[in-house]
Amino acid sequence: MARVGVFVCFCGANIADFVDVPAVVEEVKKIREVKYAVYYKYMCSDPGQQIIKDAIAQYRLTSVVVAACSPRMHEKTFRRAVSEAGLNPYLLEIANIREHSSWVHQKNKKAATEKAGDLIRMAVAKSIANEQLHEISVPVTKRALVIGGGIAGIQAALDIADAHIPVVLVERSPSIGGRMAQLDETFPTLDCSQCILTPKMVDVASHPYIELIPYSEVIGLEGYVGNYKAKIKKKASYVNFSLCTGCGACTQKCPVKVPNEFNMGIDKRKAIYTPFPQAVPNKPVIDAEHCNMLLKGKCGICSKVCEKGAIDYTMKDEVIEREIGAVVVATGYDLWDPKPYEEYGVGRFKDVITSLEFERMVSASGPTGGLPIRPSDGKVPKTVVFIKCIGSRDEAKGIEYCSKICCMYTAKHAILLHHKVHDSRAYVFYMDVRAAGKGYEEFVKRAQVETGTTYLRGRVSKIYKMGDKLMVRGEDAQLGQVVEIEADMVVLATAIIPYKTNPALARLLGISYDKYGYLSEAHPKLRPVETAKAGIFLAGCTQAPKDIPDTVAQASACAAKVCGIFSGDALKKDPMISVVNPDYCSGCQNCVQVCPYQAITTEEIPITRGSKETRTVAKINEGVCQGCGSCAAVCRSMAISLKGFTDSQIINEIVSI
Amino acid sequence: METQEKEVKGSVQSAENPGLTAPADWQPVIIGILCNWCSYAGSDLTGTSRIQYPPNIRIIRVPCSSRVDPWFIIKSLQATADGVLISGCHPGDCHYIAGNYYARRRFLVIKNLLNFVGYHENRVQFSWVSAAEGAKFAQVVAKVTDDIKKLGPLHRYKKENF
Amino acid sequence: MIRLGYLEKNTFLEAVNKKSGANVLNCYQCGKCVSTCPVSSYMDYPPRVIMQMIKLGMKEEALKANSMWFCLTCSACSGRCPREIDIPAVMEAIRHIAIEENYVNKTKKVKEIRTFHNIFLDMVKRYGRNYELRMMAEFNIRTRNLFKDMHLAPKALLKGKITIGHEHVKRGKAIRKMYAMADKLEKSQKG
Amino acid sequence: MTKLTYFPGCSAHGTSEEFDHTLKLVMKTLNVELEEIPDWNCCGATSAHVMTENLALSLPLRNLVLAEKLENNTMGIACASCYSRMKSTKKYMDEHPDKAKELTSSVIDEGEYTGKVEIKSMLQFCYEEVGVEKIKSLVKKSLSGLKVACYYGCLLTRPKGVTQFDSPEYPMSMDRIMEALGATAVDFDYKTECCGASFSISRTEVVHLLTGKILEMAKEAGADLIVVACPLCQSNLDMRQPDIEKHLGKKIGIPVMYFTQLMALAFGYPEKELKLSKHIVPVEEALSNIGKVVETPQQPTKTKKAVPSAESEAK
Ligand SMILES: Cc1cc2nc3c(=O)[nH]c(=O)nc-3n(C[C@H](O)[C@H](O)[C@H](O)COP(=O)(O)OP(=O)(O)OC[C@H]3O[C@@H](n4cnc5c(N)ncnc54)[C@H](O)[C@@H]3O)c2cc1C
Ligand SMILES: Cc1cc2nc3c(=O)[nH]c(=O)nc-3n(C[C@H](O)[C@H](O)[C@H](O)COP(=O)(O)OP(=O)(O)OC[C@H]3O[C@@H](n4cnc5c(N)ncnc54)[C@H](O)[C@@H]3O)c2cc1C
Ligand code: SF4
Ligand code: SF4
Ligand code: SF4
Ligand code: SF4
Ligand code: SF4
Ligand code: SF4
Ligand code: SF4
Ligand code: SF4
Repeated sequence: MARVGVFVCFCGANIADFVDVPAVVEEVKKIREVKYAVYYKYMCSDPGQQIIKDAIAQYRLTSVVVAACSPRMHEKTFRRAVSEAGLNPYLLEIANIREHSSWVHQKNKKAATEKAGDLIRMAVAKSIANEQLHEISVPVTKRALVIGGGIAGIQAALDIADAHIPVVLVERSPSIGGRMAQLDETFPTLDCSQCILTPKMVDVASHPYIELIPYSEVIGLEGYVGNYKAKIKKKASYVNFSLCTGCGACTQKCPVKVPNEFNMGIDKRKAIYTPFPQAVPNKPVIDAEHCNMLLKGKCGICSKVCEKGAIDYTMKDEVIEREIGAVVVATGYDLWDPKPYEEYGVGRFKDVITSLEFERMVSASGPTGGLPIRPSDGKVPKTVVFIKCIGSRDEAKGIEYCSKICCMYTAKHAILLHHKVHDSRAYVFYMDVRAAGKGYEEFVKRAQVETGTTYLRGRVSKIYKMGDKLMVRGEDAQLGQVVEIEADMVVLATAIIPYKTNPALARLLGISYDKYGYLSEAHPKLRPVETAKAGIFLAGCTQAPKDIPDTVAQASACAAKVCGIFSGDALKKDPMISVVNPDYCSGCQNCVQVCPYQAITTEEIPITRGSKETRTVAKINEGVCQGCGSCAAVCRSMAISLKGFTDSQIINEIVSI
Repeated sequence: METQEKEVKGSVQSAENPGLTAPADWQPVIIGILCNWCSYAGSDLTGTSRIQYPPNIRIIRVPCSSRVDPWFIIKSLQATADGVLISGCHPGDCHYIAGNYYARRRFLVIKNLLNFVGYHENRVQFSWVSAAEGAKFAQVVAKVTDDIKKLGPLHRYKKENF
Repeated sequence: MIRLGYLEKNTFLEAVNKKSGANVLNCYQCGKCVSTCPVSSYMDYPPRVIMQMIKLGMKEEALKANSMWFCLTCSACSGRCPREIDIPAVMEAIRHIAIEENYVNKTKKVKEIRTFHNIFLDMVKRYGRNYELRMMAEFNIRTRNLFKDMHLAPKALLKGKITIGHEHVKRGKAIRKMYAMADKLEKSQKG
Repeated sequence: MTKLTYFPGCSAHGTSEEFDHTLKLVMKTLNVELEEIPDWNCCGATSAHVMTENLALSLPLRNLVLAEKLENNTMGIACASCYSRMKSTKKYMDEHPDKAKELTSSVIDEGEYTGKVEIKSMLQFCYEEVGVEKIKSLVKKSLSGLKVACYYGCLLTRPKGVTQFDSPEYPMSMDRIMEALGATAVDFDYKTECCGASFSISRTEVVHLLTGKILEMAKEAGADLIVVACPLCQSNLDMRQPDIEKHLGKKIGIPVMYFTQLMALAFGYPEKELKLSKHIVPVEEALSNIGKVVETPQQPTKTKKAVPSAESEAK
């Protein structure tokens, strides 16, 4: 038989003025299981807590009810007190007679008193069904996996590794660096992208706590927070990296030329190539789709010229596994293909290019030596029209959202054009100038004032050719007139989109993604770097378009979260989670479907003890369950109980009124 | 609830069951099942803001509105309650991602069930109250209490069981 | 200056949306339609501005404009509108509302456009088909500009571009009945 | 022999007799029999939809109903304007069967509408049903040496949701057919700009402006002649050209032919069958280019020489 102690608080006058506390205590004493009931002026004070502790010992209480303020206020305090007296802290219940009674029924002491009595009765009834619970401790593997080696992945990896936690960095392409490696100078400060990025890339390669696995992809992830196992496919590079010195003899001699994706196809690379001079690792790979040897079995030149014998045409893809405790996804972004803008002659007019192509041209290390050049005739353009929101904010041809960074990089491009071609003239067609960031509006102003770039409000409707000029027609909505600009070159600020591979990656990681393919955060404001799955975090443009400062901030936030998980040897978890009683489970899997955290899987158990035949039952992973109780509510077999909020606890409360 | 001998001055007629009446000073019992993160916190705020509301509601805390098993509602009506209020986070704000959507969907089914057994659908109500909506919580309680008062005492099908 | 204030219900917007099947509120004033439209320079207000007027409930101003009479229904603008607004349908809607509610623009140019359309429809009513030379002549008579385009006629006639006689629909009665019935239907729909 | 329901439109027997005639020649070679809709009426193009709703739908609908009485599944339409009216009416009726019922029962007295007949423009028919390969195989006299600018106008490909044919911005079907005949189709950015056809009579100044620009651009593109697939386009570009020249104060002199005229020529019909005398701007000179060698415009070599290559840098 339960032995309950009830401790009713005055809260000075806060409760006592509006609830007849002594009367309540007398009333409560009538409950069969209540072996002791008392009131005190300030229950949370040290003497108040002492009263509880003493009573537990004296009356051999099996559970405790404190009738005071909201559990959100002092539940922790009283749990501590109870456990100091040797009672399991989860045998405590709180009756909220302040926020829910004395403060809200101040004009009706009788009703408030009666209600307080009911609330205590309910808490007593619940406490009788309380069970001893123990904090769950989940062991963790202190190693993080970072997927994607753009600036987001690089920053997250370095921050985590600097905390002396091992990191596995998996990058799909032959080198880390991502899009930032393709950029020239960067807004809003115009520092050179390569100059600030390259040292970080080198740090990654040389960091004792980072294992860099380039040219690879994650193909599987099992487990839960603290205890994941990742499968990683290393694509065959046909170059033995441990032998290769990166001398580059092979890339020079290879006869096969392929459009160079790093330079947006402006120039060519070889079939064996390092994507760019500062690549990390600085070792070549063979592009199997274009190598003559691999395609037709003829050539083998690279192997002949390689003094180290590093070339291995027989190399195969390889799958490796790593045990890890947390994941940072940083797979970045792709650029929207502007082909649907037929009215701009995309694809037909060589001198209508995209912003990233322009970026590569003005980049000092780029294919044109840092000068913008008309692809059609190699001439340096004098009049350049920049058109913003290409594919962005265009439901008809592209996507609805704003790509966030193109206003800024277009201002940058106008400035860079001016720097590279002094007598040039830039026009920018815009609908809005979105420059919300530190120093951003000032930067746009610099483009408008210092470089004399003309901003025209309107969307361009057509580009056509007159001789070797491009005629750009649009409305200047401020003038209310149609204008036509005779341009040498047109630069389209194409939308940022997630990689097409993102949804497949999300499914394999068990996280969600939005209708565009961006990976979804757990809460847009308060949990922006977490996913709904514990232990998986998001950094950079894989979550939404953003610039470098935001990307880096998010990456560092991910690192802090990862370090938080790894701060102890085990993860401590609230024990108020759900458990399945397999005896009752019918295997309907209703629970599996409603669990927002995918905490429920199924397992096969013998039909009866020792039997060979099996049946399917639900199984809740205590490392993953967050204790929402959705599953308990849908289980028709009543096989699931949510500890701390079991059916019998709640029903007890209901029927005790 | 205390059962006291009351002097019968007038009477309240049940809207569902016109044959049934109750004493004029009859007070309904309402059970409120609130999610911990939004509505319970909101009801706390009502308290800290000292906003007054009718004293008929008895609050039960659950982690999420999705924890609310339809059985709890039926049990409440069978036992003592004349009405039930379930309140959770606003759509999109659920602490557990989407629990309140499940709850909402389940709630629609319960309404149909209530109609089927002949209870007025206002006996069981659902609301969204955030942690910041102390005043709204008071309004919701006042409205629910008012609605239930209009409906009169609940005719319990299985009263003999209790 | 235009004074704006509390607008309880923008019935004009609602009527245009309903008639056109478009949602004018979608327009974000990018102006792509304006520079696309081959005749925007002839319009009192180009399409973008018409959209804004509808949004603001400026019924009279919009209905009295010549814009919708100049719209050629070429669909170039709607093919490019980033918010997928069927602009010619909006133009058609306000044209019909202007006719119904007697707001039609009174300038000579619009009158001539309407005269042409009326002649065209009359011609079809009479013969079931249209006939350019006759249409041209009639237009010139009705607009009191007898010699407009007449310099083209001899050459065109000579080259056989235009013929003197023309064909009729055999069951002309059927066509005339159609006109009457369509007209009746139009009226019943309004009433 | 394939059969095709044919809607010639009001111009076929007037301004565009040469279109009608050569179309029939071409169809003969392609082994297609044209079956004209009996007692068809004007589709109301350019005017009906401007003024009235129900009439605008009823005029084309009567033709659709009559067309269903023939056994063919497809109807070919010569004029772009008629094509647009008929096809958009069909789309509307297919989406609003109630309206179709209302009109066929109360306004038009020709029977039910079921929507079973497909509508294609004659250009679309040649491109989609016949195909470029077949056309190529039938060429007897190559048109090589002839540079043409294909002008589609607005209504053959727009709005996309109605026509479901080719690109609304830069269509290539006619260009491909011309190439199959051996001609060179030049890049022409004004392919789908509106010529203002519906203002041909009432607002001639608009037509002068719009058409003038189209003619200039075709000239600019280096074309010997403009090819069209619509009688309204043809008469606007051809008949009004002298006026436009006066208006612009310069000579353009670019002839305007139907694609069917050129197909007929390439299929081996003698020039007199093309009814060239009907053209206001003479075509003979342009046609005399057939057989001459065309210099293809120099493809400017890539940026190579101008810039240091990335390879040298990669070292
Ligand atoms: C033209 C242009 C100019 C810009 N200029 C500026 C500027 O001046 N200033 C500024 O602040 N920002 C600028 N930006 C924005 C900047 O590029 C981004 O903010 C930044 O690069 C985002 O970094 P990221 O790491 O999120 O993505 P990314 O750089 O795209 O890196 C993602 C990495 O993940 C890899 N990856 C993708 N999928 C997988 C997978 N499934 N498995 C393994 N690896 C994968 C990719 O190969 C890539 O290396 C510009 C952008 C553009 C387009
Ligand atoms: C009208 C308005 C509406 C908004 N709406 C939204 C919205 O809908 N969504 C959204 O995402 N954001 C919104 N925001 C922005 C949002 O308020 C901020 O992003 C957010 O509050 C910033 O939080 P913070 O902690 O940086 O700053 P603060 O909230 O300002 O907190 C700073 C704290 O530091 C204390 N403090 C200051 N100096 C000292 C000192 N020297 N020593 C000790 N303490 C100090 C201050 O007292 C204060 O408590 C809105 C802002 C405004 C003005
Ligand atoms: S326990 Fe709560 S109610 Fe009691 S004195 Fe402390 S704060 Fe006040
Ligand atoms: S030649 Fe050999 S060592 Fe040199 S870069 Fe190529 S593979 Fe490496
Ligand atoms: S074997 Fe392949 S990669 Fe090597 S040189 Fe030949 S083509 Fe190039
Ligand atoms: S950031 Fe600027 S350019 Fe880019 S989509 Fe948004 S508004 Fe358009
Ligand atoms: S809902 Fe209940 S019965 Fe069904 S699988 Fe889950 S635990 Fe088993
Ligand atoms: S309590 Fe919630 S999180 Fe835990 S298993 Fe059940 S549904 Fe999933
Ligand atoms: S193109 Fe569309 S969105 Fe832009 S101004 Fe015109 S109607 Fe509005
Ligand atoms: S449909 Fe009308 S408004 Fe649109 S571009 Fe053509 S003429 Fe202009």
